Amino acid sequence: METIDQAFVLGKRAALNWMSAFLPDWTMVFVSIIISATAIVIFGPVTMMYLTWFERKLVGRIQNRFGPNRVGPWGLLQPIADGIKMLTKEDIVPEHADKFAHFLAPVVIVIPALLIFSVVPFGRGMVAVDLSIGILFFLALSSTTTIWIFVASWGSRNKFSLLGGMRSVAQMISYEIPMVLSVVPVLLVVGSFSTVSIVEAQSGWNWFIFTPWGIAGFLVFFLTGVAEVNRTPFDLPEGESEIVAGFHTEYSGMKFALFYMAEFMNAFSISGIVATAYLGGWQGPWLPSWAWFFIKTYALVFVMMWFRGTFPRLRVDQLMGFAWKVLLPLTLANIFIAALWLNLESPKNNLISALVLVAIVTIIYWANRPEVPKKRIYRYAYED
Amino acid sequence: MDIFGLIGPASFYGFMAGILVLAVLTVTTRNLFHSAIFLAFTLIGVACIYFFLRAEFLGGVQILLYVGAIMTLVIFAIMLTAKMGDPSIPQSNRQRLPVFLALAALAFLLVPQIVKTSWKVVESLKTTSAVELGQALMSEFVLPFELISIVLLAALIGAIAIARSDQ
Amino acid sequence: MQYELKDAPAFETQTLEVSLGPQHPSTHGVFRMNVVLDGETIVKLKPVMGYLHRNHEKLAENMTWLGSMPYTDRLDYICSMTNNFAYALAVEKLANLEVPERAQYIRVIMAELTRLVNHTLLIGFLLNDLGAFFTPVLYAFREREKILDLFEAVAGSRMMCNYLRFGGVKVDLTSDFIPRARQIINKYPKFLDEFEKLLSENEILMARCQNVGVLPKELAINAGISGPMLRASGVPYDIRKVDGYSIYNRFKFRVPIGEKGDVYDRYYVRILEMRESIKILDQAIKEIPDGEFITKEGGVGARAPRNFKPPKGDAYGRIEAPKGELGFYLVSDGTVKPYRYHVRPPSFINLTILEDMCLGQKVADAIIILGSIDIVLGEVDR
Amino acid sequence: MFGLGVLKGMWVTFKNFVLSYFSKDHLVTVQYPEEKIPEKERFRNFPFLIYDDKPEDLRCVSCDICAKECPPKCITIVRDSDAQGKPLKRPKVFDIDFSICMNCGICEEVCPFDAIFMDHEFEIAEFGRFEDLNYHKEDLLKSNEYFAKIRPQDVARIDAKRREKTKKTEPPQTTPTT
Repeated sequence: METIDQAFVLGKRAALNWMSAFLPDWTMVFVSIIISATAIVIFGPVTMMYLTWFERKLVGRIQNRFGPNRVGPWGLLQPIADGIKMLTKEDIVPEHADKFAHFLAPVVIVIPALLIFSVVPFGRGMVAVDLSIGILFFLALSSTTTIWIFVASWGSRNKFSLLGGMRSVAQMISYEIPMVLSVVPVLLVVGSFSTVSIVEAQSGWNWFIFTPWGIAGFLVFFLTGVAEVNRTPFDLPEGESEIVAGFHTEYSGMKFALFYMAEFMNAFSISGIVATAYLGGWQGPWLPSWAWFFIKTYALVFVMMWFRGTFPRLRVDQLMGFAWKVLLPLTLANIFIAALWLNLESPKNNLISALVLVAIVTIIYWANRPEVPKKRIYRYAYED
Repeated sequence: MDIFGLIGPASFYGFMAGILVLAVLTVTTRNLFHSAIFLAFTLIGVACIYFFLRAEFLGGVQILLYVGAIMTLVIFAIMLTAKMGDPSIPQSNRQRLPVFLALAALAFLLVPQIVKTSWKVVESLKTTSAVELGQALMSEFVLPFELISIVLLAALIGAIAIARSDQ
Repeated sequence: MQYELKDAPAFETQTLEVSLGPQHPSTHGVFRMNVVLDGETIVKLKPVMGYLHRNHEKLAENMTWLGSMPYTDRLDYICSMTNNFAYALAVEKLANLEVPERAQYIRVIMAELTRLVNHTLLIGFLLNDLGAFFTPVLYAFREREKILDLFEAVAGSRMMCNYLRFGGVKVDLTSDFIPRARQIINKYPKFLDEFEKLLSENEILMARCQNVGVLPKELAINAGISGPMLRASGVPYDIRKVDGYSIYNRFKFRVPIGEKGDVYDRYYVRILEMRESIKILDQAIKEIPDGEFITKEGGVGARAPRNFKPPKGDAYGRIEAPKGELGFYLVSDGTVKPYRYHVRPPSFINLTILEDMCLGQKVADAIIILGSIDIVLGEVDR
Repeated sequence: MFGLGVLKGMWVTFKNFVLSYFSKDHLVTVQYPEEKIPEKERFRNFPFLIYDDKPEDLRCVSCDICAKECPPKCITIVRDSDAQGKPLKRPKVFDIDFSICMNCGICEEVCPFDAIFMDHEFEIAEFGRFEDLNYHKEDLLKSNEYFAKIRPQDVARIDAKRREKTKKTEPPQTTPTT
């Protein structure tokens, strides 16, 4: 059990031991870093490739079709075929585009997406860097994506791209605030930014989602996460029915693939971080720790894709309104609820904070009443 | 083998040089938009220096605020600028000479000081944790902290007031 | 419905001109809207039509009366049966043809099945315009396929049916048509329930559609709007009830009426209309008699189109097509070819009101307003 | 209750997702080259010419009615003649341009000799747009047995009609080679 749990850690150690036989001692630190980095650099794109396959299969099944099933068994080689197609495609740069910006954006946008993986705890002892500011690092890196999306949209010199870019900036800035605030309760309770300590604080079945503030925080964090990676129902920056493809209208071939890769890797890492912060990360009985992490993360990824197969998208003003009028007050109140929960004794704190939460949700709902859509009843002419 | 002693400073100076180059590019590029991109890279480079010096919290905040938020505002401001890509706009103006003289004077004052100072190198870097920062803000520096909050609140209200004024 | 740029002396902003289309994912074909935007708000909108003009009317004037029947399929290619119906009705008026009882029933069944096809598909595409990633469309396609299979079994083609003839229909129903149709109709309400559960009560859809693209009653009447769009604005006008053409006055059905005339009303009125269509189909399938499927004269017209010469005169035949009032105005000079052939396409006339509905709304709204009008470019441009 | 509609929608898609593994109604894709939907008898695609016994004995007498009635005018017929220049009742050229044909089936309807019918064949993609899709007489010929195979109901009706006709006028007029 222990060996399965620590399979990857032990594997790395074994590789290091083997290499230390013929490499000088001082290189071992670098070898260790390189092994971790290589693992992430390989893991990221492979995850992305199979997430595209997974999404297409899943949405296909939701829509009563098969999804990709021609290349390889169950279409498993489809991502590779797509990759070959993307690589061999002509790279088109619009004549009046800002060539420097047009080239830079897709290249740089992948970097933060890859770097985020370095603080995700994939299992017990399976984190590339245990940064003391883990969660902050993640928030900071995901916030940089905005600029590159905007650079891409401005560099393309296309009106649809520009509209998409403006939407994206407005949306990401708005959703960053509730996103940051929604993790604050976790930090408050754990007393550390480190992703590893957050997971360790949720040992046993003490996952944060089982507390009143945890439910609210989880929902807000997940929804803002979905908004941060521009997925349905918050996919306005690339809303294909309105502004063609938004900021990547003018991208083709490998550059487009890089955007796609960044989006999917972000979707995965956000799910991973949400699982870490609220669902207990790799904590869980019976199964090895990394299996638990992947189960939780893929469950959240599944929900994201399920959203995509179900929902229409919101309009710009409704999207902003949702962030500022619903999520922001809720997260602010949630910090207070978490503090209340922390400072009261154990049995009674759950009840009291739950009551406060319900009261606050009711108040927010009541305050937003005019914007809540209502069902209608229809009349008929010519009664039969 | 004292390779660590070498790699550390080497990469540090490499970073520094890179930041300087990007900073120079920021002020010399004719295209305002490109200059904003270089500024973003410069700020990221500064954050890397923070990480290098174990000020991780500061580094994270630097990226979150400067790169994530302020750069976006800068880019928005650039969007409102007319003719931003026009290369015929001169990058320098008539006051070159006075500025150069003033800078020379400043350098004349600063360089001896820089040379005179004995730069104490602390071998073991002290990591400032976020907890300590928070405690400092809530005890020792509580007054400036609260003052800043009030200023920000005022700015927020002011922004809303300006945005609503045309209704 | 005027939208003015507000004077904001502190900032100087420019409007943005965007050409939505002719290559755009949600203009439902080659349609183009030249939009002037202030931020994301529409200040001006100019529809540009004619990319799919195929000379339909002039072609028909150089062809036998029967020869344009397959071309009417291609007007509104989603509902070819009703196009056939309107044209056949106009010619029958012109030539004073009686249609046998069984043929009338077949026509009504086909027209109402077409209405189901059209509304199902429209709602699917409307939701696609709203950003639901193809799921509603594919559910709609799943059900539509079953009806198209029926059409194929009876008329020989799924979409370009070319099934009606002057004085009847081309061939009789297949023997298994009635049971199969009954099966589909019995299952249809269940599908509609599922469809509604999927999206009608969805808060996102309601927030997106309610109070968007409001078409006031008076404007709708003045602009000559017809069909579900007019009824969504609150005008109880249905040609099936007003004219009672064919045998529609024998059936019991209601006409759903909207209140506000926004996108949500247009969406919901169509769902309710489908439920009424199912009622008509139920009755028609129960009552369909045996007998001739085409008149003797009409048969001559079909077997030898060059002998079919309606007497001099003119006639206007109109029906309640799924998209609105579809009319054919025909003038005959007593020869084998029509002297004048004019189509009143519902999509085209409903589209003229687009700008009035879109001003002051967001880009995303313009797309769903266009979607809710229900246009088919084959009919708009002809 | 706000939010319930969203959850209901998600339930519907989830149900469809799960049912797609168990129920044929919820997995409607037909895997085209391997599977095909059953052919319907009345399905019409492009026309073909019918012969009774030998490919030379066309039913077509080259009366030109179909060419005249064809709405997009995709049929070209040239009448054959014997050595003396006397016109024969069979076509020398019978071309149908499939790139123009719109599958309306009017030729089949108007033909007084039951010589042209709509085929079920639809996999006729070609590389050339004009010459490859312009089908000549030889390409269009198909036997009555083939017709009987694809449209069993119609063939019974038409054969009966033709038998009656031949009984009435004892020399078989539609076979000009005799």
